[in-house]
Amino acid sequence: MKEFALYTGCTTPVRLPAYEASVKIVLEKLGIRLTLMKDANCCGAQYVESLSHTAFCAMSGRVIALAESMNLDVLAICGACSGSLKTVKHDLDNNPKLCAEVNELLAEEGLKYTGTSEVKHLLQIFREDIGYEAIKSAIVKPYSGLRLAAHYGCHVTRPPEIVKVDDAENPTIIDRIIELAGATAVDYTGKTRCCGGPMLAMDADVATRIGLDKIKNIREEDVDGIITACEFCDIQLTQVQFDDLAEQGVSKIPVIPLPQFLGPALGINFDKLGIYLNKIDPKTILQKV
Amino acid sequence: MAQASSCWGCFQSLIDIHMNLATVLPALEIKFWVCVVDYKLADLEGYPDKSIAVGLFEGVVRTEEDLHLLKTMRAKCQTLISFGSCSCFGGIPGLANFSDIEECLDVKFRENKTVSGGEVPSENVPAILPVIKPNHDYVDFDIFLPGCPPTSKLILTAVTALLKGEPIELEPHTVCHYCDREKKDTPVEKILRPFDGNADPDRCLLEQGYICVGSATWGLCEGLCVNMGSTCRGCYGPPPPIMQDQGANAMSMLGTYAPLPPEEIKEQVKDPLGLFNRFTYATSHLGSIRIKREEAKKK
Amino acid sequence: MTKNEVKEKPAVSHTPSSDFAKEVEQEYGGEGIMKCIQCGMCTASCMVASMTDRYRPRQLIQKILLGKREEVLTSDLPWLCMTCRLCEERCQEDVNLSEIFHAVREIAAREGHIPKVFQSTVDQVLEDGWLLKDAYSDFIEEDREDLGLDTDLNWNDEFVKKVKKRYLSGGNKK
Amino acid sequence: MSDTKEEPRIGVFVCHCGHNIAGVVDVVSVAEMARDLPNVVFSTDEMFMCSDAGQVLIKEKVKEHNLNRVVVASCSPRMHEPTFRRVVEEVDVNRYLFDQVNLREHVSWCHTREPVKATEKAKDLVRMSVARAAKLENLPIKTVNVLPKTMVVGGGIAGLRSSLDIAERGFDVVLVEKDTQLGGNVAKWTHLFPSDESGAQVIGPLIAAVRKHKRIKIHLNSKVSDFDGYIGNFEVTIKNLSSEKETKVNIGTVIVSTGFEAFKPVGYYSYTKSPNIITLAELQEMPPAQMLIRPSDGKPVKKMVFIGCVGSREPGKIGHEHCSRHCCSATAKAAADLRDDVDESLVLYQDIRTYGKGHEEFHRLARQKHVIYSKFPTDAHPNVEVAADGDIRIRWFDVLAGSELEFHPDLVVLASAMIPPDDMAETAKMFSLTRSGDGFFNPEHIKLAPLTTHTAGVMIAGAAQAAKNASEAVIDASGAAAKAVGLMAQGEVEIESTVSHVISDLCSSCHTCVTACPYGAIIMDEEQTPPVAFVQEAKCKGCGTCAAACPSSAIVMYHSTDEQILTMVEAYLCTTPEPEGGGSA
Amino acid sequence: MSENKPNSALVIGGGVAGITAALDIASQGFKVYLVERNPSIGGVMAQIDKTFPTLDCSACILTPKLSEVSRHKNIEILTYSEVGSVTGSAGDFHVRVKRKARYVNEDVCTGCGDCAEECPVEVANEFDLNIGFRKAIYVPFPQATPNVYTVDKENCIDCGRCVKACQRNAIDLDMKDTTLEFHVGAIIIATGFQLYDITDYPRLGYGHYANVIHAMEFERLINAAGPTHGHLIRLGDGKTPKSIGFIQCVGARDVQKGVPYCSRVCCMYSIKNAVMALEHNTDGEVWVYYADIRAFGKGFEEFYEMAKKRFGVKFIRGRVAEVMEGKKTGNLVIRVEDTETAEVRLIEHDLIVISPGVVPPIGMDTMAKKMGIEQSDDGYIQAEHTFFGPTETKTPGVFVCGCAEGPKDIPDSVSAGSAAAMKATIVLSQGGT
Amino acid sequence: MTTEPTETTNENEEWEPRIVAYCCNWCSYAGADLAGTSRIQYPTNARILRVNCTGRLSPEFILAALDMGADGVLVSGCHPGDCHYTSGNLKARARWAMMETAIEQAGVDPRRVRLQWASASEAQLFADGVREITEQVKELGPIRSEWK
Repeated sequence: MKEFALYTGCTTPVRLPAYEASVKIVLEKLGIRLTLMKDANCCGAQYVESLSHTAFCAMSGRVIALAESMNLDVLAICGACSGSLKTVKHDLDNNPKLCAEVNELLAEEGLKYTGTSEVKHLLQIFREDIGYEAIKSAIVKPYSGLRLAAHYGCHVTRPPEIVKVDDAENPTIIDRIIELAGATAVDYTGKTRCCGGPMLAMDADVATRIGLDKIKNIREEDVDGIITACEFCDIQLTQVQFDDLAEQGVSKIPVIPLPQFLGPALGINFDKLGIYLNKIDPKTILQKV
Repeated sequence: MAQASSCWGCFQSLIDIHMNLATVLPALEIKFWVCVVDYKLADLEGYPDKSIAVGLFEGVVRTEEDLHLLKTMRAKCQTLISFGSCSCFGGIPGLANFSDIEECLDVKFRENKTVSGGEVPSENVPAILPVIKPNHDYVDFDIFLPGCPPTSKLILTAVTALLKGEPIELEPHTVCHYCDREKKDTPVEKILRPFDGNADPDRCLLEQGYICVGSATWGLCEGLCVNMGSTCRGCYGPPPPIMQDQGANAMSMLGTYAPLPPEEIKEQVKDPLGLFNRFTYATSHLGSIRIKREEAKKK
Repeated sequence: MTKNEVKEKPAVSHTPSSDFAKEVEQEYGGEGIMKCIQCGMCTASCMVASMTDRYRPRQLIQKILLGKREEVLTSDLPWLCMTCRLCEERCQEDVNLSEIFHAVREIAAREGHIPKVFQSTVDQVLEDGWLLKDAYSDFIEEDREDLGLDTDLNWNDEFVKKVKKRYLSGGNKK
Repeated sequence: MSDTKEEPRIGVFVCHCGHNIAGVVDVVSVAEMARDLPNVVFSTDEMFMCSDAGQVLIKEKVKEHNLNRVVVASCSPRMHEPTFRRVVEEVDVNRYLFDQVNLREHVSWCHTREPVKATEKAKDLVRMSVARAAKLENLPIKTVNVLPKTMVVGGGIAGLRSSLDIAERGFDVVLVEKDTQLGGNVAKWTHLFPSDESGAQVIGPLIAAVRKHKRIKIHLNSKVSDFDGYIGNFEVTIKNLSSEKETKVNIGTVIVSTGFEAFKPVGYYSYTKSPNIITLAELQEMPPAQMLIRPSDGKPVKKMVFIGCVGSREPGKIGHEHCSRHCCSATAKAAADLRDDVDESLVLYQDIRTYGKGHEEFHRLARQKHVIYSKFPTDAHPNVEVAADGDIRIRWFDVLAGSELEFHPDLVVLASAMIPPDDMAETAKMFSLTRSGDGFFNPEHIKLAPLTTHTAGVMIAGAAQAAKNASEAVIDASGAAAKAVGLMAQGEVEIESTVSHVISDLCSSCHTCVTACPYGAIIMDEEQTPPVAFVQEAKCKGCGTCAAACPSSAIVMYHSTDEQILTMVEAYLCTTPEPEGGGSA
Repeated sequence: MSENKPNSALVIGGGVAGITAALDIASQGFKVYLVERNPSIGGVMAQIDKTFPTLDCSACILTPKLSEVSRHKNIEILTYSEVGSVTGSAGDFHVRVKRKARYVNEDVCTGCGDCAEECPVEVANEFDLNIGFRKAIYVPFPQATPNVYTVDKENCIDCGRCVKACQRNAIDLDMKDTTLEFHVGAIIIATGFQLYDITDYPRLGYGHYANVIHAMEFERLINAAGPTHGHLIRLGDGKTPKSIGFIQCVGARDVQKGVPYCSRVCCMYSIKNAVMALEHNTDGEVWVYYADIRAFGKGFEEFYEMAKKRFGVKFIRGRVAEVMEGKKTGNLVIRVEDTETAEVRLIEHDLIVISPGVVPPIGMDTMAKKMGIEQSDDGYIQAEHTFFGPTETKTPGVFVCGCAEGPKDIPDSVSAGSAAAMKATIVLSQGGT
Repeated sequence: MTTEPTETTNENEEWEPRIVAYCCNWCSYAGADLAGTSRIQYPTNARILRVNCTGRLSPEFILAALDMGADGVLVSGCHPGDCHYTSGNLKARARWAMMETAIEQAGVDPRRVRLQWASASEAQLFADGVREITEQVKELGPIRSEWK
C-alpha cells in the first residue's frame, strides 16, 4: 500500500473540507494511505511568491522538507500548492545556492531539504499510483447518461516540463476517470483556461468574468456538472455562478471535486463524501447510476 | 478611250508619243475618243457589248455622267485599262475627299472668292457624286497604268504590247531602283522642308532629310524627278501589288529612317496625308474610311 | 526625411534603454525577457486581457524592453498576471512571462510598490503561517468533525516569522 | 518558303485548364464554334491540354484527321508554346504550323466576372488564330554550334564563382570587370553581415583561384562595348576603360552578374546631414578597428541606431518597391556583433525578415545581447534631425508599446536598399535584357527559370536578378554556370527560324531596311546589279522592323507576315454572322 | 567496373530541385539516375495550385519539366524506389536502389486507366491530402510522370479485376521488390521537405474542427483537378466560406516545438492563397494573422502590397492563440491580439487555414545516417559552407539542393538544383579528383 | 482588305467597341499575361495580337484595322529605351506621330488609336490602357457613327 504525506494547503480545510474528506476516503478505497502533514505552513503561492522568490522557496521548501522527514512523498490536492511545491522543488534541485540558503533557515528546526521526496498532485496519484485499470475494476456503481466537463486548473498542469502531471495542451486524466466511471466527458471551448481565481485579489470583477466565461463555454455543451481537481478552481467556478453578473434564470451547474464524483461510483455514500455541503447540489446528477 | 473628271494630261502624254504615233495609229481603229474623233456617247452605247478590244479610261468618277461612261466602257470593252493615277487611285481629284461635298460646293460655287452670290449650277450639268470613290470600286479593270501622267514611254510600251497581243511587262521596282543618288545608310537626323538649305546633288535626298517618297512609289517613271534633283511625290502610286496604302508604307518607311521624337516629327510633317497619299488618298485606308463616312452621310 | 515621417509632437517622449530589461534579467525568473519578439500570442491567450483593456502582457514586456522602468514599477500591471501560464505554454519563443512578472514584482516590492491586497495577505500569512486563520470558524470546525476530519489544523507560524524577518521585513530585501 | 501549299487542315483544341479557363469561358461552345470555321476539320475541348493526356490527344487527332495545322486555345504561348510545338513535331507537323490562343491570361483570368463577354472574346481569338493558322507556313529547323567559351560580366562574388565553376568544368572563361579589381561589393566589406567572415576572407580565396586558373582570362577595368551575334556565337568587343583598347572575342554563352549597388539614401533620415548617419553598406566598409568609432570625430560610439527598409518597401515608388532581402539579417547580425562595443543599440523596423538558415538565430542573438527592437508604423517613419552642434535626434512611435520615443545616437545606420548599379540600363540594352519593377533583370521565368533570360545564351546570376545576399548569389552563380555549361557541352543548339527574308525580285535597293535593322543583319548583295538587300539570318533576331519599313513589300518576316497578321484582324472584324443553329441534331 | 570512373550521377528526390539538377546534369551529356520514392516525380510542387508571386498555375509550369525529364535520353527515372545503400567515394559511389514492387510493368503500361475503372477499392487519395478518393490501382495525379499505374498493395484486395481489364497484360500482382545496383560519380540529395504535423497544436483545432484545414489541403481544394474540382468549399458542410482566416507561423519559428527557424515560404504561400480565396469568392473576406510578413523574394513585396491594396486582404500582426468552434454554425472564432493597436480580437471565420512550417522529410535521418552525410541541428543536410559550398555536403562528391538543405521557395530550390548539378558535373568531368 | 465589315452586335444590345490591340511579345504581351496572372480585371473589348516588336507594325496594320471596322486600335510596347530589339519602339513611335496627324486629317478622331508603353511588369498599366481606350472609344461611339 502506497503512502503519501497529505498537504492540504490553507484553503481546502476551511473552504472545501468535503474535498479533503473525499480525497481521503476515495484514495483509501483505492489503496492509498495518507498521513496528514502536521505543523506545516503555507506554501507561499502567489503572494509571498510575488514579493520574494527566496522567501517563497523557503516556505515551500519547508513543506517538502517536512515530508522528507516523514520519509514520504507529498500529495498536494490544491493546484496552487502543487504548483508551488513542484516549482520550488525544481528550483532547489537545480540551484545549490538557493538550496543552501533555504537549508540554513530550515536547519534551525532540524529540517533539511535534500530532494528525496516527490511532490505529486492528486491527478498523478490516480494515474500513476493507482492506475486506470485499478480504478476501472473498483467501479461498482457506474454512472450513466451523465455529461461532465473536466476543469484541470492551471497550476495543476503548467508548466508541464516541471509539474509533469498531464499534457498541458490536451490534458486527459480527469476525462479518463469520468469515462471510467461510466459518465461522458465533454470537451468544451477554453478547457485549459484559468478559472479566474488568482485574479480575485487584484480585480474581483475581472476574476468573476473569467470564471463566468468558462461557465458559459461549459454550459454551451449542455453538461450536467463540472469536475475539478483543485479547491480554488472548485470554489471559484461555484461562486461565480452566484454572482450578479451570472446569467440569470438558468440552473446552476454543480461543481464537483474529482474524488467526490468518483466516490459514489466506488460505492461510497454521499454523506461520507460531504456532498451535502456542496453549494450547488449535485445529488440529482450523481444519482444517475 | 474615255475620259471622266480629270485634267486630260494622260491623253496629252499619249499624244506626246510624237513620231511613234505614226507607227501605232495605223494599227488602231478608234471607236470612241471624244476629244479626237467625233463619236458621241450614244455611239458608244450603241456598240455591242465587248465589241471594243481595248479601252483606256482616264480620270476619276465625280459625276453621274462619269459613272455612266465608266460602266458603259466596261460593258463595251474586252480589256479596260485604268489610265493614269486619277483613274487608278483617285489622284489629285481624290484629295477633294478631304472635304464633304457640301464643303466642296461652297468653295467652288457658293463662296467662291471671285464670284459673289454664286450658286451651285443645277441645269444642264450632270449630278455630282457625294464622294470620290476609286474607279475600281465601280467596275473591274484589267490593267492599271498609273502615273500623273504616265510617261509617253510607258504608254508606248503598253500600247505596243497590246497591239502585239502580249502581256504588258512592267518592272515592279520603286523609284529608288532608278535613282542614281548615293546611299550611306544613315538615319535621318532632322526632317527638312524643301526650302531648307541646299541638297547634296549626289546623295539620297531622304537621307539628307528631304521627304522623298520614291521608295514607296512605283518607279514606272524611271526616276524622272529624283534624278532631276527633285523629291518624288509619289505620283505613280504604290508599287505592285498596287492596291497597298502608299501613305502607310511611306510613313512606315520614313519613321524607320527618322526615329525622331514624335514632337519633332509632328512639327516637320504637318500634312502627312497630302505628302504621302497625294495621289492615292481615295484608295488609302483612311480615304476608304472617309468614303464610307460620306456615303453613310448620304443615307 | 521621407514625407511620412512622424510629425512634430509635443508629447513627452521616452528614451529607450535596455537597463531595466537587464535589471529584470538579473532577477530570479526574469532571464527570458530578451527572447520576446512581440508576436502577441500571450495577450491573445490571456484571460485577463480578454476581460479588461488595462492589461496587455505583450505590451508590458515591450515597455520593460524599452526601459520604461518607472511606468512599469509604479503601475499595478505586473500584478495583474494570474500566473496561469497559458501564455507560456503557447509562447513560440519560450518566454516565461509569469516568472518575468514575478521578477518585476519583486523589484517593485523592494521599492515599496506593492498592491495593498498583496501586502496585507503576505502580512497575514507570515504572521499566522497560513492564509485563513481568521476564516476558520466554528461552523467549519463542525463540518470537519462531521466529515471525520481533524479539527486541529496544526499550522506552524514560527517558521514564517523567521522568513518574514529574514526576507520581507520592511518591504523586502533581496 | 512553304514547299507544300497543301490545303490547310486545322485541328482546334480548347483547354479547360481545369477551372482556370472553363470556370469563366464556355469552352465547349468555343470548341463548337471553331468546328464550323473554314479549314477546321476537327475541334474539341479537353481538361488539360498540356497534360500527357492532352498531348496524346493532339497527336492522335493529327494522325486520325491528317491535320497539318494545330491551334491550341489554352494559356499564354509564353508558357506552353514550346511544349505544343514539340508535340506537333512528334507527329511530323512543322512547329511553325502550330498556333496558340491565350484564353487564360488574356481572357478568363482578367475577365473573371464577365463570362458571356469573355466567351465572346475567346471565340474571336480562336477564329483569329484559325485564320492565321491557315496562312502559316513551314519553316526549317536550324541548329547552330555553341562556342565553348563563356563571358562572365561582373567580377563580384557571383561572377567569380561562375567563372571558377565553368573553368573547373573544363571550359574557357572571359571575365570582364569594370572595376580595377575583382571582388565586387563583398571585397569592400570588412564585415560581411550576416556571416562571421570578413569580405576578404570570403572573396580572397575565390579571387586567388580565379586568377590562378589558366582557363580564365580576366579583363579588369573593362566593359563590354559591343555585343553582337547570337546564341553560341556571340561577337563581343571588350573595351579597356583607361587604355580604350578594344579586344574582340568570340564566345558561346554569357553570364551577366553585374550585381547591385547600395542605395545612397539622400533625402532619407537626414543622410548626408551628418557624417554619423551612414548606410549599412558604409558600416560594412568601415575599416576594422578595436572599437566602433564615430566618423565625425573618431570617438567611440556609445549609442547606435539601425533603421530598416530605407529606400525599400515603398509602394508606388518605382525602383524602391521591393524588399531588399538581405538587410534584416545583416542588421541583426551587425547589431549583435557591435552590441558589445556600445552602450545602447536600437533597431527600428517594420517587419523582421530574418528568413534564412541561421538568420533567426542572429535576430535572437541580437535581442539576447540587449539590442532593442522597435517597430515603427508603416505610414509614419522615424524622424531624424541633426542639430547645429551635430547632435542627432530620432523620434518615432513604437507601435508595440504604443509610445512616442526619442533617442540621441552617436551613429545611425540606415539599412538601405539594394538597387541596380547605375549602368544597369546600359547593360540591359547591351544584352537585350528586360528589367522588372525593382530595376533588376527579368529572368526567363520567375519560378522555374530564374537564371536564364529571354535572350538565348545569356544567363543572369546573383544580385543582377534581384536583391540577394552573398550566399544566395553564390548558389545562383553555380546554377548559371550549369546553364552555360549545358549549352556548351551539347555543342549545338536549335535557334528560331523566325527571321526576315528579302524577296530580291521585289527589292528596289532603297536601303530602308539596311537603315532599319538594329543588328546590322541586312546588307546589300553587291553581286547583283543593282545590289539588292539580303538578310544574314544568323544575325537576324526577328523583330520585323525591316518588314514594316520596306515600302516595296519586299521583306517577309517569317511567321509574322503581313498576311498572317492582317488575316487575324479581318477574322475578328469581318465575320459573317454565324448561321443560327437549327436545333440539336 | 570501378576501374573506369562512372560517367553518371544519382539524384535522390524527384521534386523540382531534383528535376532541375537532373536536367542540368543530363544536358551536359552525363547519365542521371533520378530516384523518387513516390510513384511519380513532381514533388510537392505538383500538389500546389498556384505559385507566388505571379499566380502561375503550378502544374502548368511544372508539367513541361516533367515531360522534359521523361523524354531525356540521359535520365533514367526510378520512381517508387528508395536508395538502399551508398558506398565508395567521390567519383565512384556504389549505389543500391530498392525498387518497390509497383505490380505494374512500367514498360508495358500506357496509363490508359482501364484497370482503375475496374478496381472496386476506393481509398483516400494522399495526393489530395486524403480529401478525395482514388482506387487501389492508381496514378497519383493527371500529369504523373511516368504515366503508369501503381497498385497500392496495402489496400488491394487481390480480386484480380484489374489484371483482366488490362489489355496489355501489364499488371502482375505477384511482382516482387527488386534491387538495382549501379555506380555513379556524384550524388545529389534533393529529398525535399514535409509539412509540420499541426495536430501538435491542439489549441488551433486542426483535426478536431471540420473547418480548420491546412495550406496544402487548401491548395487541393482550390485546384481545378482537385477533389472539389476547384470549388472552394468547407469540408464540414459543403458551404462556400465567406470569411477565411490564415494563421501563420504554425510549426515554424516555434522554439518550444523544436522548429526555431523560419520556413521562408509560409508568408508568401498564404498571401497567394488569400488572393486565390478572393479570386474564388470575390465577395468574401480574408484575414492573415502573422508576426512578420516575410515577403523577401523577387516580386514578393510587390505581391504583398497588391494583396493588401487591390484584393483587400486584411493583415493583422498578431499570432493566433486559439481557434474555437461555434456550436451550430461550424464557424470558427479566433483569438488574437492586433499588436499594432493592442486590441484583443475575437474574429469569426467560416474557414481557417493553418500555414504549417517546413520540416525535414520522414526518413531524412535514416538516409543521412546510412550515407554518412552530416545533418544540421534542425535535421536538414548540413551544407559545407555558406559561401564556399552552399550546395556541397561535408562528404565529397555528395551535394544537396532544394529543401533538403533547409526551407526554400521554388526559385531558390531551382537555382540550388542547377548549382548542385554544376558541382556534380565538375566531379564527373574530373573523375572525382 | 475591302471585305465589308459586319456588325456583330445586335441593335438592342448595348454596343461594345471592337478594339484591335497589337502587343509586343516582350513587354506588353507579357504585361498582359501578368495582368491575367495578377487577376487584374479590365474590359473585354480588346483582342490582343502578338507581334515580336512594335517596330514590326507598319501604320498599315492600324489603318487597315480601322478600315475593316475596328472602333479602336491599341498599340502597346516596351518603354522607349527598353526595346528588346534595341530600337523598334522608337521607329514605331516616329511612324505613329505621322499616322496620328494623318488620322486626324482624314476626319477620324485620333482618340480611337492609342500608343502606350507597358513593360512586362506593368500589368496594371497595361490593363489601365485597355480600360482607357475602351472608355474613350465608347464615348466616341462606333467608328461608323462618325459618319452618321
